[in-house]
Amino acid sequence: MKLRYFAWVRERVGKAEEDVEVPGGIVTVGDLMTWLASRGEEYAYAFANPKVIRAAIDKTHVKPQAAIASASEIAFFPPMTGG
Amino acid sequence: MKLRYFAWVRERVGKAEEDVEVPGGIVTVGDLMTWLASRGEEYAYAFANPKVIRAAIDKTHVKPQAAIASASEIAFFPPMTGG
Amino acid sequence: MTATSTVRIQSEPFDAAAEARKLSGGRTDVGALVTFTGICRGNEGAEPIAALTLEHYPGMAEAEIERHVAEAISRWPLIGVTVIHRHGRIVPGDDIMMVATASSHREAAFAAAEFLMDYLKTRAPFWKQVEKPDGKVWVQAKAADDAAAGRWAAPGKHEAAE
Amino acid sequence: MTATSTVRIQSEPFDAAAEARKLSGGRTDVGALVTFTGICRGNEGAEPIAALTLEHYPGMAEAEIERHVAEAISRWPLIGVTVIHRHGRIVPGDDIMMVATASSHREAAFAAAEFLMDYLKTRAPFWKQVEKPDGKVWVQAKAADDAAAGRWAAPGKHEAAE
Repeated sequence: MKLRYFAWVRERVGKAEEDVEVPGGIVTVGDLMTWLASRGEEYAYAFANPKVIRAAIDKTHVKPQAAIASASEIAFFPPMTGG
Repeated sequence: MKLRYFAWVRERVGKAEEDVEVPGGIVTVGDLMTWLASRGEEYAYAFANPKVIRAAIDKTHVKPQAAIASASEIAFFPPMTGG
Repeated sequence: MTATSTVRIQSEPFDAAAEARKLSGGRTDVGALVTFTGICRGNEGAEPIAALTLEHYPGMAEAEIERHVAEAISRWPLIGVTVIHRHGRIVPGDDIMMVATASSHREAAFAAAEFLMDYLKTRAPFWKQVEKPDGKVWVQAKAADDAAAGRWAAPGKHEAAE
Repeated sequence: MTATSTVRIQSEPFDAAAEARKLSGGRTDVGALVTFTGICRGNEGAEPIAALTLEHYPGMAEAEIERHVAEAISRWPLIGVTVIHRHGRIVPGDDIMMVATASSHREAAFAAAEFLMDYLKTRAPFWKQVEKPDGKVWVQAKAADDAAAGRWAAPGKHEAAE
Protein backbone atom coordinates (compact mmCIF):
# COMPACT_ATOMS: atom_id res chain seq x y z
CA MET A 1 0.00 0.00 0.00
CA LYS A 2 1.35 3.41 -0.94
CA LEU A 3 1.30 6.13 1.72
CA ARG A 4 1.70 9.83 0.96
CA TYR A 5 2.32 12.67 3.37
CA PHE A 6 1.82 16.40 2.81
CA ALA A 7 2.76 19.70 4.48
CA TRP A 8 3.84 19.32 8.12
CA VAL A 9 2.90 15.63 8.20
CA ARG A 10 5.46 15.12 5.42
CA GLU A 11 8.05 17.23 7.23
CA ARG A 12 7.62 15.33 10.51
CA VAL A 13 7.64 11.88 8.93
CA GLY A 14 10.67 12.96 6.93
CA LYS A 15 9.47 11.61 3.58
CA ALA A 16 6.83 12.40 0.99
CA GLU A 17 5.77 8.82 0.30
CA GLU A 18 6.57 5.19 1.00
CA ASP A 19 5.28 1.69 0.34
CA VAL A 20 4.28 -0.23 3.44
CA GLU A 21 3.11 -3.72 4.33
CA VAL A 22 0.20 -3.11 6.67
CA PRO A 23 -0.10 -5.89 9.28
CA GLY A 24 -3.39 -7.76 9.76
CA GLY A 25 -5.88 -6.26 12.19
CA ILE A 26 -5.43 -2.73 10.79
CA VAL A 27 -8.94 -2.17 9.40
CA THR A 28 -9.62 1.57 9.32
CA VAL A 29 -7.77 4.79 8.51
CA GLY A 30 -7.77 5.49 12.27
CA ASP A 31 -6.17 2.08 12.97
CA LEU A 32 -3.54 2.88 10.35
CA MET A 33 -2.66 6.19 12.04
CA THR A 34 -2.27 4.42 15.42
CA TRP A 35 -0.03 1.81 13.85
CA LEU A 36 2.03 4.44 12.00
CA ALA A 37 2.53 6.37 15.27
CA SER A 38 4.20 3.24 16.70
CA ARG A 39 6.77 3.00 13.91
CA GLY A 40 9.33 5.38 15.41
CA GLU A 41 9.98 8.82 16.84
CA GLU A 42 9.28 10.76 13.63
CA TYR A 43 5.94 8.94 13.10
CA ALA A 44 5.00 9.36 16.76
CA TYR A 45 5.58 13.12 16.32
CA ALA A 46 3.64 13.32 13.03
CA PHE A 47 0.64 11.36 14.33
CA ALA A 48 0.72 12.60 17.95
CA ASN A 49 -2.67 14.26 17.48
CA PRO A 50 -4.58 12.19 14.92
CA LYS A 51 -7.70 14.35 15.38
CA VAL A 52 -6.12 17.19 13.40
CA ILE A 53 -4.90 14.96 10.56
CA ARG A 54 -7.04 14.50 7.43
CA ALA A 55 -6.90 11.47 5.20
CA ALA A 56 -7.71 10.59 1.59
CA ILE A 57 -8.04 7.14 0.05
CA ASP A 58 -7.23 7.07 -3.63
CA LYS A 59 -7.52 10.89 -3.79
CA THR A 60 -10.93 11.16 -2.10
CA HIS A 61 -11.45 12.62 1.39
CA VAL A 62 -12.38 9.95 3.97
CA LYS A 63 -13.15 9.83 7.67
CA PRO A 64 -10.99 7.92 10.18
CA GLN A 65 -13.63 5.17 10.25
CA ALA A 66 -13.15 4.44 6.53
CA ALA A 67 -11.95 0.91 5.71
CA ILE A 68 -8.54 0.67 4.05
CA ALA A 69 -8.96 -2.82 2.58
CA SER A 70 -9.38 -1.79 -1.05
CA ALA A 71 -7.07 1.24 -0.95
CA SER A 72 -4.06 1.47 -3.20
CA GLU A 73 -2.93 4.96 -2.01
CA ILE A 74 -3.65 6.60 1.34
CA ALA A 75 -2.62 10.19 2.03
CA PHE A 76 -2.31 12.03 5.36
CA PHE A 77 -2.19 15.80 5.68
CA PRO A 78 -3.20 18.77 7.86
CA PRO A 79 -6.42 20.73 7.28
CA MET A 80 -6.29 22.42 3.88
CA THR A 81 -5.30 26.09 3.56
CA GLY A 82 -5.50 26.82 -0.15
CA GLY A 83 -7.58 29.45 -1.92
CA MET B 1 -40.36 74.85 -8.17
CA LYS B 2 -38.53 72.80 -10.75
CA LEU B 3 -40.02 69.45 -11.72
CA ARG B 4 -38.06 66.74 -13.54
CA TYR B 5 -39.36 63.58 -15.18
CA PHE B 6 -37.47 60.45 -16.17
CA ALA B 7 -38.02 57.33 -18.29
CA TRP B 8 -41.67 56.61 -19.09
CA VAL B 9 -42.91 59.39 -16.79
CA ARG B 10 -40.93 61.81 -18.99
CA GLU B 11 -42.28 60.21 -22.17
CA ARG B 12 -45.89 60.40 -20.99
CA VAL B 13 -45.67 63.98 -19.69
CA GLY B 14 -43.89 64.89 -22.93
CA LYS B 15 -41.13 66.92 -21.36
CA ALA B 16 -38.01 66.31 -19.25
CA GLU B 17 -38.47 69.26 -16.93
CA GLU B 18 -40.52 72.36 -16.22
CA ASP B 19 -40.95 75.14 -13.67
CA VAL B 20 -44.32 75.21 -11.95
CA GLU B 21 -46.16 77.43 -9.48
CA VAL B 22 -47.65 74.99 -7.02
CA PRO B 23 -50.97 76.24 -5.62
CA GLY B 24 -51.51 76.49 -1.86
CA GLY B 25 -52.80 73.37 -0.10
CA ILE B 26 -50.35 71.10 -1.90
CA VAL B 27 -48.30 69.91 1.07
CA THR B 28 -46.80 66.52 0.23
CA VAL B 29 -45.26 64.76 -2.72
CA GLY B 30 -48.45 62.70 -2.92
CA ASP B 31 -50.56 65.88 -3.08
CA LEU B 32 -48.31 67.14 -5.85
CA MET B 33 -48.84 63.98 -7.92
CA THR B 34 -52.63 64.29 -7.51
CA TRP B 35 -52.49 67.94 -8.61
CA LEU B 36 -50.20 67.14 -11.55
CA ALA B 37 -52.60 64.41 -12.71
CA SER B 38 -55.29 67.11 -13.03
CA ARG B 39 -53.23 69.30 -15.35
CA GLY B 40 -54.17 67.59 -18.59
CA GLU B 41 -54.40 64.37 -20.52
CA GLU B 42 -50.65 63.69 -20.69
CA TYR B 43 -50.25 64.27 -16.94
CA ALA B 44 -53.33 62.15 -16.15
CA TYR B 45 -51.70 59.35 -18.17
CA ALA B 46 -48.29 59.75 -16.51
CA PHE B 47 -49.68 59.86 -12.98
CA ALA B 48 -52.59 57.42 -13.47
CA ASN B 49 -51.02 54.97 -10.99
CA PRO B 50 -49.08 57.08 -8.47
CA LYS B 51 -48.22 53.98 -6.40
CA VAL B 52 -45.65 52.89 -8.99
CA ILE B 53 -44.01 56.31 -9.29
CA ARG B 54 -40.95 57.15 -7.21
CA ALA B 55 -39.97 60.65 -6.21
CA ALA B 56 -36.85 62.51 -5.18
CA ILE B 57 -36.55 65.93 -3.56
CA ASP B 58 -33.32 67.70 -4.35
CA LYS B 59 -31.80 64.41 -5.57
CA THR B 60 -32.70 62.32 -2.50
CA HIS B 61 -35.33 59.55 -2.51
CA VAL B 62 -38.48 60.51 -0.58
CA LYS B 63 -41.80 58.87 0.27
CA PRO B 64 -45.14 60.28 -0.94
CA GLN B 65 -45.74 61.68 2.57
CA ALA B 66 -42.66 63.92 2.34
CA ALA B 67 -43.33 67.66 2.60
CA ILE B 68 -42.44 69.70 -0.48
CA ALA B 69 -42.25 73.10 1.24
CA SER B 70 -38.47 73.49 1.16
CA ALA B 71 -37.87 71.67 -2.15
CA SER B 72 -36.23 73.40 -5.05
CA GLU B 73 -36.28 70.38 -7.42
CA ILE B 74 -38.67 67.46 -7.37
CA ALA B 75 -38.21 64.48 -9.70
CA PHE B 76 -40.67 61.73 -10.65
CA PHE B 77 -39.66 58.41 -12.19
CA PRO B 78 -40.47 54.70 -12.40
CA PRO B 79 -38.72 52.12 -10.19
CA MET B 80 -35.02 52.04 -11.03
CA THR B 81 -33.60 49.39 -13.36
CA GLY B 82 -29.90 50.15 -13.49
CA GLY B 83 -27.01 47.87 -12.62
CA MET C 1 -9.04 52.17 7.83
CA THR C 2 -9.24 54.65 4.99
CA ALA C 3 -10.47 53.05 1.80
CA THR C 4 -10.01 54.58 -1.62
CA SER C 5 -13.17 54.95 -3.65
CA THR C 6 -13.91 55.80 -7.26
CA VAL C 7 -17.38 56.42 -8.69
CA ARG C 8 -17.81 57.31 -12.35
CA ILE C 9 -20.86 57.68 -14.56
CA GLN C 10 -19.97 57.95 -18.20
CA SER C 11 -21.18 57.14 -21.70
CA GLU C 12 -17.75 55.85 -22.79
CA PRO C 13 -16.74 52.19 -22.48
CA PHE C 14 -14.40 51.27 -19.61
CA ASP C 15 -11.78 48.57 -19.02
CA ALA C 16 -13.13 46.60 -16.04
CA ALA C 17 -9.97 44.56 -15.55
CA ALA C 18 -7.68 47.59 -15.59
CA GLU C 19 -9.96 49.49 -13.22
CA ALA C 20 -10.08 46.57 -10.77
CA ARG C 21 -6.30 46.16 -10.88
CA LYS C 22 -5.83 49.76 -9.78
CA LEU C 23 -7.22 48.68 -6.40
CA SER C 24 -4.48 46.11 -5.78
CA GLY C 25 -1.57 47.43 -7.85
CA GLY C 26 1.51 48.70 -6.01
CA ARG C 27 0.41 47.46 -2.60
CA THR C 28 0.61 44.21 -0.65
CA ASP C 29 -2.31 44.45 1.77
CA VAL C 30 -5.00 43.35 -0.73
CA GLY C 31 -5.63 39.61 -0.43
CA ALA C 32 -9.01 39.49 -2.17
CA LEU C 33 -10.22 41.31 -5.25
CA VAL C 34 -13.82 40.83 -6.43
CA THR C 35 -14.92 42.23 -9.78
CA PHE C 36 -18.50 42.19 -10.99
CA THR C 37 -19.14 43.15 -14.60
CA GLY C 38 -22.66 43.68 -15.86
CA ILE C 39 -22.84 42.95 -19.59
CA CYS C 40 -25.58 43.80 -22.11
CA ARG C 41 -27.27 40.55 -23.14
CA GLY C 42 -28.67 39.93 -26.59
CA ASN C 43 -32.09 39.07 -25.25
CA GLU C 44 -34.62 40.28 -22.69
CA GLY C 45 -36.72 37.35 -21.58
CA ALA C 46 -37.24 35.27 -24.71
CA GLU C 47 -36.98 38.20 -27.13
CA PRO C 48 -33.85 39.36 -28.93
CA ILE C 49 -32.77 42.95 -28.37
CA ALA C 50 -30.71 45.13 -30.70
CA ALA C 51 -29.44 47.41 -27.91
CA LEU C 52 -30.37 49.00 -24.62
CA THR C 53 -30.37 52.65 -23.71
CA LEU C 54 -29.68 53.74 -20.15
CA GLU C 55 -31.21 56.98 -18.93
CA HIS C 56 -30.00 58.41 -15.63
CA TYR C 57 -30.59 61.34 -13.30
CA PRO C 58 -27.33 63.31 -13.44
CA GLY C 59 -26.15 64.44 -10.05
CA MET C 60 -28.48 62.17 -8.14
CA ALA C 61 -26.99 59.01 -9.67
CA GLU C 62 -23.47 59.90 -8.53
CA ALA C 63 -24.71 60.97 -5.08
CA GLU C 64 -26.69 57.76 -4.51
CA ILE C 65 -23.81 55.52 -5.55
CA GLU C 66 -21.29 57.48 -3.49
CA ARG C 67 -23.58 57.24 -0.47
CA HIS C 68 -23.78 53.45 -0.80
CA VAL C 69 -20.06 53.13 -1.42
CA ALA C 70 -19.50 55.07 1.83
CA GLU C 71 -21.93 52.75 3.60
CA ALA C 72 -20.11 49.68 2.27
CA ILE C 73 -16.81 51.12 3.51
CA SER C 74 -18.33 51.69 6.95
CA ARG C 75 -19.73 48.14 7.10
CA TRP C 76 -16.80 46.08 5.85
CA PRO C 77 -13.00 46.36 6.18
CA LEU C 78 -12.36 47.43 2.60
CA ILE C 79 -9.19 48.75 1.05
CA GLY C 80 -10.76 50.10 -2.13
CA VAL C 81 -14.04 50.28 -4.06
CA THR C 82 -14.68 51.23 -7.67
CA VAL C 83 -18.10 51.64 -9.30
CA ILE C 84 -18.43 52.64 -12.94
CA HIS C 85 -21.84 52.83 -14.63
CA ARG C 86 -22.43 53.75 -18.25
CA HIS C 87 -25.39 55.64 -19.68
CA GLY C 88 -26.57 55.97 -23.25
CA ARG C 89 -26.87 53.29 -25.91
CA ILE C 90 -25.12 49.95 -25.30
CA VAL C 91 -25.12 46.96 -27.67
CA PRO C 92 -25.15 43.26 -26.69
CA GLY C 93 -21.78 42.00 -25.50
CA ASP C 94 -20.65 45.43 -24.25
CA ASP C 95 -20.15 46.20 -20.56
CA ILE C 96 -22.86 48.20 -18.80
CA MET C 97 -21.30 48.66 -15.38
CA MET C 98 -18.79 47.29 -12.93
CA VAL C 99 -18.19 47.06 -9.21
CA ALA C 100 -14.78 46.12 -7.84
CA THR C 101 -13.98 45.66 -4.16
CA ALA C 102 -10.59 45.02 -2.57
CA SER C 103 -9.99 43.79 0.97
CA SER C 104 -7.51 41.75 2.98
CA HIS C 105 -10.04 38.92 3.15
CA ARG C 106 -12.56 37.47 0.77
CA GLU C 107 -15.66 37.70 2.98
CA ALA C 108 -15.61 41.51 3.02
CA ALA C 109 -14.86 41.81 -0.70
CA PHE C 110 -17.72 39.49 -1.68
CA ALA C 111 -20.24 40.97 0.76
CA ALA C 112 -19.52 44.56 -0.25
CA ALA C 113 -19.73 43.77 -3.98
CA GLU C 114 -23.09 42.04 -3.56
CA PHE C 115 -24.41 44.82 -1.32
CA LEU C 116 -23.44 47.46 -3.87
CA MET C 117 -24.99 45.50 -6.74
CA ASP C 118 -28.28 45.02 -4.89
CA TYR C 119 -28.47 48.73 -4.11
CA LEU C 120 -27.45 49.84 -7.57
CA LYS C 121 -30.25 47.72 -9.02
CA THR C 122 -32.94 49.20 -6.79
CA ARG C 123 -31.79 52.67 -5.63
CA ALA C 124 -29.50 54.22 -8.21
CA PRO C 125 -31.55 56.38 -10.61
CA PHE C 126 -30.94 54.56 -13.89
CA TRP C 127 -33.60 53.25 -16.27
CA LYS C 128 -33.10 50.70 -19.01
CA GLN C 129 -34.96 50.75 -22.28
CA VAL C 130 -34.47 47.87 -24.72
CA GLU C 131 -34.84 47.83 -28.49
CA LYS C 132 -36.97 44.81 -29.39
CA PRO C 133 -38.09 43.82 -32.88
CA ASP C 134 -41.49 45.47 -32.25
CA GLY C 135 -40.18 48.66 -30.68
CA LYS C 136 -38.57 50.20 -27.62
CA VAL C 137 -39.70 48.95 -24.22
CA TRP C 138 -38.82 50.12 -20.70
CA VAL C 139 -37.45 47.29 -18.59
CA GLN C 140 -39.67 46.45 -15.62
CA ALA C 141 -38.20 46.53 -12.13
CA LYS C 142 -38.05 43.07 -10.58
CA ALA C 143 -39.50 42.21 -7.17
CA ALA C 144 -36.55 39.83 -6.70
CA ASP C 145 -34.17 42.80 -6.82
CA ASP C 146 -36.09 44.60 -4.08
CA ALA C 147 -35.98 41.45 -1.98
CA ALA C 148 -32.23 41.15 -2.55
CA ALA C 149 -31.67 44.73 -1.44
CA GLY C 150 -33.88 44.18 1.60
CA ARG C 151 -31.53 41.59 3.06
CA TRP C 152 -28.93 44.28 3.78
CA ALA C 153 -31.24 46.52 5.83
CA ALA C 154 -29.55 47.26 9.16
CA PRO C 155 -31.80 46.79 12.20
CA GLY C 156 -33.28 50.13 13.24
CA LYS C 157 -32.06 51.74 10.06
CA HIS C 158 -34.50 53.97 8.22
CA GLU C 159 -34.57 54.39 4.48
CA ALA C 160 -36.25 57.47 3.07
CA ALA C 161 -38.31 55.46 0.58
CA GLU C 162 -38.64 51.76 -0.09
CA MET D 1 -27.85 24.15 -19.87
CA THR D 2 -24.31 23.04 -20.67
CA ALA D 3 -21.74 25.21 -18.98
CA THR D 4 -18.12 25.39 -20.05
CA SER D 5 -15.61 24.75 -17.29
CA THR D 6 -11.87 25.14 -17.00
CA VAL D 7 -9.78 23.95 -14.05
CA ARG D 8 -6.01 24.47 -14.04
CA ILE D 9 -3.36 23.94 -11.39
CA GLN D 10 -0.03 25.41 -12.36
CA SER D 11 3.10 27.01 -11.01
CA GLU D 12 3.11 29.74 -13.69
CA PRO D 13 1.38 33.11 -13.22
CA PHE D 14 -1.97 33.61 -14.98
CA ASP D 15 -3.89 36.60 -16.35
CA ALA D 16 -7.10 36.65 -14.31
CA ALA D 17 -8.78 39.32 -16.44
CA ALA D 18 -8.04 37.54 -19.72
CA GLU D 19 -9.21 34.20 -18.31
CA ALA D 20 -12.46 35.73 -17.04
CA ARG D 21 -13.10 37.43 -20.38
CA LYS D 22 -12.93 34.09 -22.18
CA LEU D 23 -16.21 33.23 -20.43
CA SER D 24 -18.12 36.15 -21.95
CA GLY D 25 -16.22 36.85 -25.17
CA GLY D 26 -17.96 36.16 -28.47
CA ARG D 27 -21.37 35.47 -26.96
CA THR D 28 -24.33 37.59 -25.84
CA ASP D 29 -26.02 35.44 -23.19
CA VAL D 30 -23.68 36.40 -20.34
CA GLY D 31 -25.16 39.25 -18.31
CA ALA D 32 -23.05 38.85 -15.17
CA LEU D 33 -19.36 38.03 -14.80
CA VAL D 34 -17.87 37.66 -11.32
CA THR D 35 -14.12 37.35 -10.89
CA PHE D 36 -12.44 36.60 -7.59
CA THR D 37 -8.67 36.96 -7.42
CA GLY D 38 -6.75 35.77 -4.38
CA ILE D 39 -3.54 37.76 -4.00
CA CYS D 40 -0.48 37.05 -1.84
CA ARG D 41 -0.38 39.63 0.96
CA GLY D 42 2.82 41.02 2.45
CA ASN D 43 1.82 40.03 5.96
CA GLU D 44 0.28 37.15 7.86
CA GLY D 45 -1.44 38.46 10.96
CA ALA D 46 0.81 41.27 12.20
CA GLU D 47 4.04 39.81 10.79
CA PRO D 48 5.61 40.59 7.42
CA ILE D 49 6.15 37.68 5.04
CA ALA D 50 8.71 37.44 2.25
CA ALA D 51 6.76 34.85 0.25
CA LEU D 52 4.43 31.91 0.55
CA THR D 53 4.88 28.42 -0.82
CA LEU D 54 1.87 26.36 -1.83
CA GLU D 55 2.12 22.59 -1.65
CA HIS D 56 -0.61 20.52 -3.26
CA TYR D 57 -1.64 16.92 -3.83
CA PRO D 58 -1.36 16.43 -7.60
CA GLY D 59 -4.29 14.58 -9.07
CA MET D 60 -6.48 14.97 -6.01
CA ALA D 61 -6.41 18.79 -6.19
CA GLU D 62 -7.71 18.78 -9.77
CA ALA D 63 -10.32 16.12 -8.97
CA GLU D 64 -11.64 17.95 -5.91
CA ILE D 65 -11.92 21.27 -7.73
CA GLU D 66 -13.56 19.68 -10.78
CA ARG D 67 -16.05 17.92 -8.51
CA HIS D 68 -17.02 21.22 -6.89
CA VAL D 69 -17.20 23.05 -10.21
CA ALA D 70 -19.60 20.33 -11.41
CA GLU D 71 -21.64 20.77 -8.25
CA ALA D 72 -21.79 24.56 -8.78
CA ILE D 73 -22.96 24.00 -12.36
CA SER D 74 -25.70 21.65 -11.11
CA ARG D 75 -26.84 24.13 -8.44
CA TRP D 76 -26.90 27.41 -10.37
CA PRO D 77 -27.71 28.37 -13.99
CA LEU D 78 -24.13 29.06 -15.04
CA ILE D 79 -22.75 29.62 -18.52
CA GLY D 80 -19.09 29.16 -17.63
CA VAL D 81 -16.74 28.60 -14.71
CA THR D 82 -12.95 28.95 -14.53
CA VAL D 83 -10.78 28.03 -11.57
CA ILE D 84 -7.00 28.45 -11.68
CA HIS D 85 -4.83 27.76 -8.65
CA ARG D 86 -1.06 28.15 -8.51
CA HIS D 87 1.39 26.06 -6.51
CA GLY D 88 5.00 26.75 -5.62
CA ARG D 89 6.57 29.97 -4.35
CA ILE D 90 4.56 33.18 -4.67
CA VAL D 91 5.68 36.64 -3.57
CA PRO D 92 3.50 39.41 -2.09
CA GLY D 93 1.41 41.20 -4.71
CA ASP D 94 1.28 38.19 -7.05
CA ASP D 95 -1.94 36.30 -7.75
CA ILE D 96 -2.43 32.95 -5.98
CA MET D 97 -5.67 31.80 -7.55
CA MET D 98 -8.83 32.90 -9.31
CA VAL D 99 -12.44 31.88 -9.70
CA ALA D 100 -14.57 33.34 -12.49
CA THR D 101 -18.26 32.62 -13.00
CA ALA D 102 -20.50 33.73 -15.84
CA SER D 103 -24.29 33.63 -15.87
CA SER D 104 -27.24 35.47 -17.34
CA HIS D 105 -27.97 36.94 -13.91
CA ARG D 106 -25.87 38.18 -11.05
CA GLU D 107 -27.33 36.07 -8.24
CA ALA D 108 -26.07 32.81 -9.76
CA ALA D 109 -22.66 34.25 -10.63
CA PHE D 110 -22.08 35.61 -7.11
CA ALA D 111 -23.42 32.51 -5.31
CA ALA D 112 -21.35 30.09 -7.38
CA ALA D 113 -18.16 32.14 -6.95
CA GLU D 114 -18.60 32.26 -3.17
CA PHE D 115 -19.49 28.56 -2.99
CA LEU D 116 -16.37 27.63 -4.93
CA MET D 117 -14.15 29.86 -2.80
CA ASP D 118 -15.49 28.43 0.44
CA TYR D 119 -14.89 24.88 -0.78
CA LEU D 120 -11.48 25.62 -2.20
CA LYS D 121 -10.42 27.02 1.17
CA THR D 122 -11.53 23.96 3.12
CA ARG D 123 -11.57 20.94 0.76
CA ALA D 124 -9.02 21.42 -2.01
CA PRO D 125 -5.74 19.77 -0.97
CA PHE D 126 -3.42 22.79 -0.88
CA TRP D 127 -1.27 23.90 2.04
CA LYS D 128 0.31 27.32 2.51
CA GLN D 129 3.64 27.89 4.17
CA VAL D 130 4.78 31.47 4.76
CA GLU D 131 8.32 32.83 5.08
CA LYS D 132 8.42 35.01 8.18
CA PRO D 133 11.51 36.82 9.52
CA ASP D 134 12.06 33.98 12.04
CA GLY D 135 11.50 31.09 9.65
CA LYS D 136 8.97 29.16 7.62
CA VAL D 137 5.56 28.53 9.19
CA TRP D 138 2.59 26.47 7.99
CA VAL D 139 -0.59 28.56 7.84
CA GLN D 140 -3.26 27.35 10.26
CA ALA D 141 -6.70 26.47 8.91
CA LYS D 142 -9.37 28.88 10.13
CA ALA D 143 -12.58 27.78 11.85
CA ALA D 144 -14.29 30.66 10.03
CA ASP D 145 -13.53 28.99 6.70
CA ASP D 146 -15.12 25.71 7.82
CA ALA D 147 -18.17 27.66 8.97
CA ALA D 148 -18.36 29.45 5.62
CA ALA D 149 -18.23 26.14 3.74
CA GLY D 150 -20.86 24.67 6.05
CA ARG D 151 -23.49 27.16 4.89
CA TRP D 152 -23.64 25.50 1.47
CA ALA D 153 -24.39 21.99 2.77
CA ALA D 154 -27.45 20.65 1.01
CA PRO D 155 -30.02 19.10 3.36
CA GLY D 156 -29.58 15.33 3.47
CA LYS D 157 -26.28 15.61 1.65
CA HIS D 158 -23.41 13.56 3.01
CA GLU D 159 -19.79 14.65 2.86
CA ALA D 160 -17.10 11.98 3.16
CA ALA D 161 -15.19 13.92 5.82
CA GLU D 162 -15.82 17.13 7.69
